[in-house]
Amino acid sequence: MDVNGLVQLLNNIAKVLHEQADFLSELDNAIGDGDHGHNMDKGFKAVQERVLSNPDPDLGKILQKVGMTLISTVGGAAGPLYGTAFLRMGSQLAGKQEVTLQDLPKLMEVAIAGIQQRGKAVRGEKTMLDALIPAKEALDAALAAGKPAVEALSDAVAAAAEGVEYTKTIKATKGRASYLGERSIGHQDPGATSSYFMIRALRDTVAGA
Amino acid sequence: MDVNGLVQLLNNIAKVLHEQADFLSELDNAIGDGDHGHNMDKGFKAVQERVLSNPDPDLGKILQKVGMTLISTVGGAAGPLYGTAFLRMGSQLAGKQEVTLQDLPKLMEVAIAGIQQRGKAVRGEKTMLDALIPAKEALDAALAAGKPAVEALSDAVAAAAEGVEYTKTIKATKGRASYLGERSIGHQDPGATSSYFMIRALRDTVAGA
Amino acid sequence: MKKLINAVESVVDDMLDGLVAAYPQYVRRIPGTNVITRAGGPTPGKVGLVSGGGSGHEPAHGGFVGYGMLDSAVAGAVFTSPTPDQVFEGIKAANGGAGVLLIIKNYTGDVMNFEMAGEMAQAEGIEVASVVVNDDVAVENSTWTTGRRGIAGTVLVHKIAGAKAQAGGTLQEVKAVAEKVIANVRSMGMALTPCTVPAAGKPGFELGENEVEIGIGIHGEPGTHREPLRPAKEIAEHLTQKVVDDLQLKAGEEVAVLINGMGATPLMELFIVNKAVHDFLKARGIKIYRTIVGEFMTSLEMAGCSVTVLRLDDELKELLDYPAETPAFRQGR
Amino acid sequence: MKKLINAVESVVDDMLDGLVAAYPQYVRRIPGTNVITRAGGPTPGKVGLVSGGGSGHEPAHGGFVGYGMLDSAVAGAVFTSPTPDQVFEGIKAANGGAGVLLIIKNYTGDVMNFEMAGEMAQAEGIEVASVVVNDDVAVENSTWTTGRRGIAGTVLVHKIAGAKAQAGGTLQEVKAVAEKVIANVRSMGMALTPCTVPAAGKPGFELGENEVEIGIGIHGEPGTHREPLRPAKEIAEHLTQKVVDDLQLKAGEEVAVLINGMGATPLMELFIVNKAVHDFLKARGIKIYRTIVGEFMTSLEMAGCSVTVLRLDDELKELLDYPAETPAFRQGR
Ligand SMILES: Nc1ncnc2c1ncn2[C@@H]1O[C@H](COP(=O)(O)OP(=O)(O)O)[C@@H](O)[C@H]1O
Ligand SMILES: Nc1ncnc2c1ncn2[C@@H]1O[C@H](COP(=O)(O)OP(=O)(O)O)[C@@H](O)[C@H]1O
Ligand SMILES: [Mg+2]
Ligand SMILES: [Mg+2]
Ligand SMILES: [Mg+2]
Ligand SMILES: [Mg+2]
Repeated sequence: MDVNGLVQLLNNIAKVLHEQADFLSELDNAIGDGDHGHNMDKGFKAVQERVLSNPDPDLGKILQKVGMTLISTVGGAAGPLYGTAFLRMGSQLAGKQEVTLQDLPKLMEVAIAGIQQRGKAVRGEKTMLDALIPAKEALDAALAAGKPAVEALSDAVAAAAEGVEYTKTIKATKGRASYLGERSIGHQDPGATSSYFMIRALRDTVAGA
Repeated sequence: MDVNGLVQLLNNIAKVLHEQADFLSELDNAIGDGDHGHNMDKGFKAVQERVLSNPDPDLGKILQKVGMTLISTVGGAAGPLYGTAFLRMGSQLAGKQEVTLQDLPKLMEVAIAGIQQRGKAVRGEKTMLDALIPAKEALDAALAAGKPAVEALSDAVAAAAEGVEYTKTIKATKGRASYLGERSIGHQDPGATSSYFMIRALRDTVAGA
Repeated sequence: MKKLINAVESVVDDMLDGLVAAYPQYVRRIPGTNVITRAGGPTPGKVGLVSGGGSGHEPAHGGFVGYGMLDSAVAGAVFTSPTPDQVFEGIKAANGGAGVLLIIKNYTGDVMNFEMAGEMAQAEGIEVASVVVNDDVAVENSTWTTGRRGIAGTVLVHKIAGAKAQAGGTLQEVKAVAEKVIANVRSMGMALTPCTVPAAGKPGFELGENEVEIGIGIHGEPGTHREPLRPAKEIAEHLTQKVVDDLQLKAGEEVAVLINGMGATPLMELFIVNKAVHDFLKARGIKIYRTIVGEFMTSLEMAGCSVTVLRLDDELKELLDYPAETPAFRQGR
Repeated sequence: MKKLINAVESVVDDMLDGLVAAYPQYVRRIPGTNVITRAGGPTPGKVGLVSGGGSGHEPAHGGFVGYGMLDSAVAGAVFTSPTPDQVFEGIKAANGGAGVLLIIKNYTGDVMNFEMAGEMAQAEGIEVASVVVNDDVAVENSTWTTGRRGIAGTVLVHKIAGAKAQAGGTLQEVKAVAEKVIANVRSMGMALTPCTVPAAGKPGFELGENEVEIGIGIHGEPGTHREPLRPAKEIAEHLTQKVVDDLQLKAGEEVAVLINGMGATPLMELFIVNKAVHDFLKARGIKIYRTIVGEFMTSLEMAGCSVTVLRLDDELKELLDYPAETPAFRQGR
């Protein structure tokens, strides 16, 4: 994937988050403060304007700018978390003009590590990590099994979707939803859901859909 | 009229104001702040407790205490106005143990003068004066014509009633109702109405009704 | 009626006790009365300042008792003038031997009850003077009527006359400066929602979801007219225009501005109103020397605001900046 | 939604401008940002104090910028944490060379955004420390959760840490006293009515005419439970009991009390609540050294209140009494 591919991916993410903004905010309304979808939409609109309209040839720079933009526009919890994830992926890709499927596990690893460092959450606390970590594990397994790109990514998407389902069954212990205690059970986590949409957009972009 | 008579009169006034409290407050609600009836009721209840339960042999003292009690319990505009009226009548009767119909014009004169001095209103401004002044004039005329007590007092009651009717036709230029300007026309004045009830109670007491 | 109260009958009593419990360093309550007076008062040799009125206007008036403002504040029942005997107690507690000024809001009941109290005090040898505040331009004035009502501008009279008295002014001087403020202060208010007198249990008027009431007083009574809700800027401009017109303010003049909340208006909204008032005045070349934003003369839980403008000269500026230490208004001592 | 605003999009902007227009003697706005900072700041050699959070809590936080309290306050959108770049601007404006303390309310978003800003500042050579306020006992605490929320107690952290910094404390000392306050302050709130985020246009929850919500936060979210409206005394006692239990307060200890209105509560009701809180504490032999009653950490136009109790020692008492001059809190300088 080159600069054009990355720009297309980020545009696709922006598109799906825009389409799902109301849905994500509604999810957040049930167990948080109802702003997740619109905050993410605002952030990726800013990414389109500030980063994608005139992209850097350096993939690392692009991702770093995406991170900075998300951090300075999204606000709330998701802004710093996704922002940090993109910043870390940007550092990882610094100077690169091309990225391959083989680079992806490492990119996801540093992204997840960034989110965990920032948010101090682990798997099972009803956060975006419950979509991201399973997706990364599924990807690792698929690559170890020598699956082709789209198939491997589809495994990741399926694992993320399962992770989102799993968040319905658990109590939130991080983020705003944790104030609800037991009452958070039964609702799916908005951040896990937006993570799922991003991974799905990656698969769809690679599949050329 | 002796001490017992005066006590009976004041009890009768207390009774009618209690019965008419809601009505008077409703009148006040339309063009004021809706408290006239209950404020007057509260005041005359206090008169019953503090003055009438153990009356002074001196009629002047009784009326002075009534005035003081009204002043310290009624509040608003009516408290000082009626309070002053009773204080002035008390001074007029100082040392007396008996009062006759012949004393009444002078008593009304000092009462009205007190109200005017305190409230700086004249006839025709939609206040209690629009019941009291006509009543006093009717009484003067009846006494000049040599009418007997109950008949003379009935003339005063009729004049007060006419005065109340008259307040419906004019704009308030004193008191809280004056803030309504033209919108006060069509409503009868609560203070004129309570004055009418007091004069009627006097007639009824004298008539032994 | 949804209120944090214990019982309709005890609201004034509980409120006064709660005020004194909170700020014993500034105020005390005279036992057996509804009079709030200075913790250490009266101040010998200082002119005493007494104000008050019906309750329901908190922090007015008890919240303004303290250094640089009032000496006593007398509370009546909700929206009902206190009686003369209560005001008389307030006068006695404020009397430091240099005379007492009564600051009365212009309502027939208030004027008469305070004047009677003044007469009682004079009969006991206390020198008493009084001023009547009538800043509400919503109500038309004429020599033949009761005149304009007294509303939020009263607080500026407390502040400035209080400073003059604290600084050692004589009764004549304190009265004169109070009258100067009254001559130069005008206000106008509006409501987003009505309020409910506890004893009545229902609101004084009804407003539709999209209606506001313009020209309201501070006793829950309806205003001069009703209109659809407009942007804050337009509402603020309308109120300020009325006030500025009545004051005949000209470019180059200096003013103080008081943006007063009616009881339930969040500060966010008052600041938004303030911005519009400032923009309006500045565009007309009127200089804003001081601004005060907050809830000072309220009408129970009414939502809305009033705009007050006071024309200043050097004397008023100096007194406005004089230190004050009261429960509800404090500044650099 | 009935509000004195111009447009949903401009509420924060208009509010900040209105604040600065009202109190230029204390605060200014850094152009192009949502940062309120001291009019004459930064103060060379003084530790800088920075706080902030979503808007809708006015006068928090911009109203507490000034002598003896904050140096900068950073405003986010309504109920949304400000972003790190904005907080970074606030830090730079607060930096007098002696380091900067961030006072953060405990919400995941606030904590992360402020921490990131702190890292940005450190990267530029500014010494930064931070404390996280978590006074709300309505939310249960455990090492495995996000922990308690930060609510009205934050204002006492501003006051006391601000005094320490103003008095010349080092960053370590200021941080230490802020942490002492945090360890000893607890709050709990309730609502009579919900509030409406302007962008949402409808209330965060619905309450019946006779229902109140107990254990609410300051973002319009529902509380821990709902119950019928009871006398103010009972509600106040319930809140105070929870706070006192959590603090494990014992007879003979000294406290400060903050009775905070949620935005639309008239002072009359707050004073009535205060009386009940005082009676409750006194009956338990707890000494009340200072009380503050008013609207300090609000939730838009929500009606209701919170009760905050802070356990005091000599150091905290002295700092609580230290002078302050800000738009929303002033005392003897
Ligand atoms: N500590 C954390 N670690 C990882 N993810 C978190 C954490 N806290 C919250 N989140 C994620 O953030 C989402 C909420 O984001 P958002 O609504 O934008 O923030 P806020 O709660 O500040 O309004 C949650 O659904 C959750 O997935
Ligand atoms: N200046 C005045 N002179 C004579 N009567 C007056 C004057 N002002 C008001 N009143 C009378 O007082 C009545 C209102 O009394 P009340 O409701 O008890 O007082 P308030 O208006 O203070 O609530 C009016 O109906 C009117 O008759
Ligand atoms: Mg959210
Ligand atoms: Mg009345
Ligand atoms: Mg009245
Ligand atoms: Mg949020």
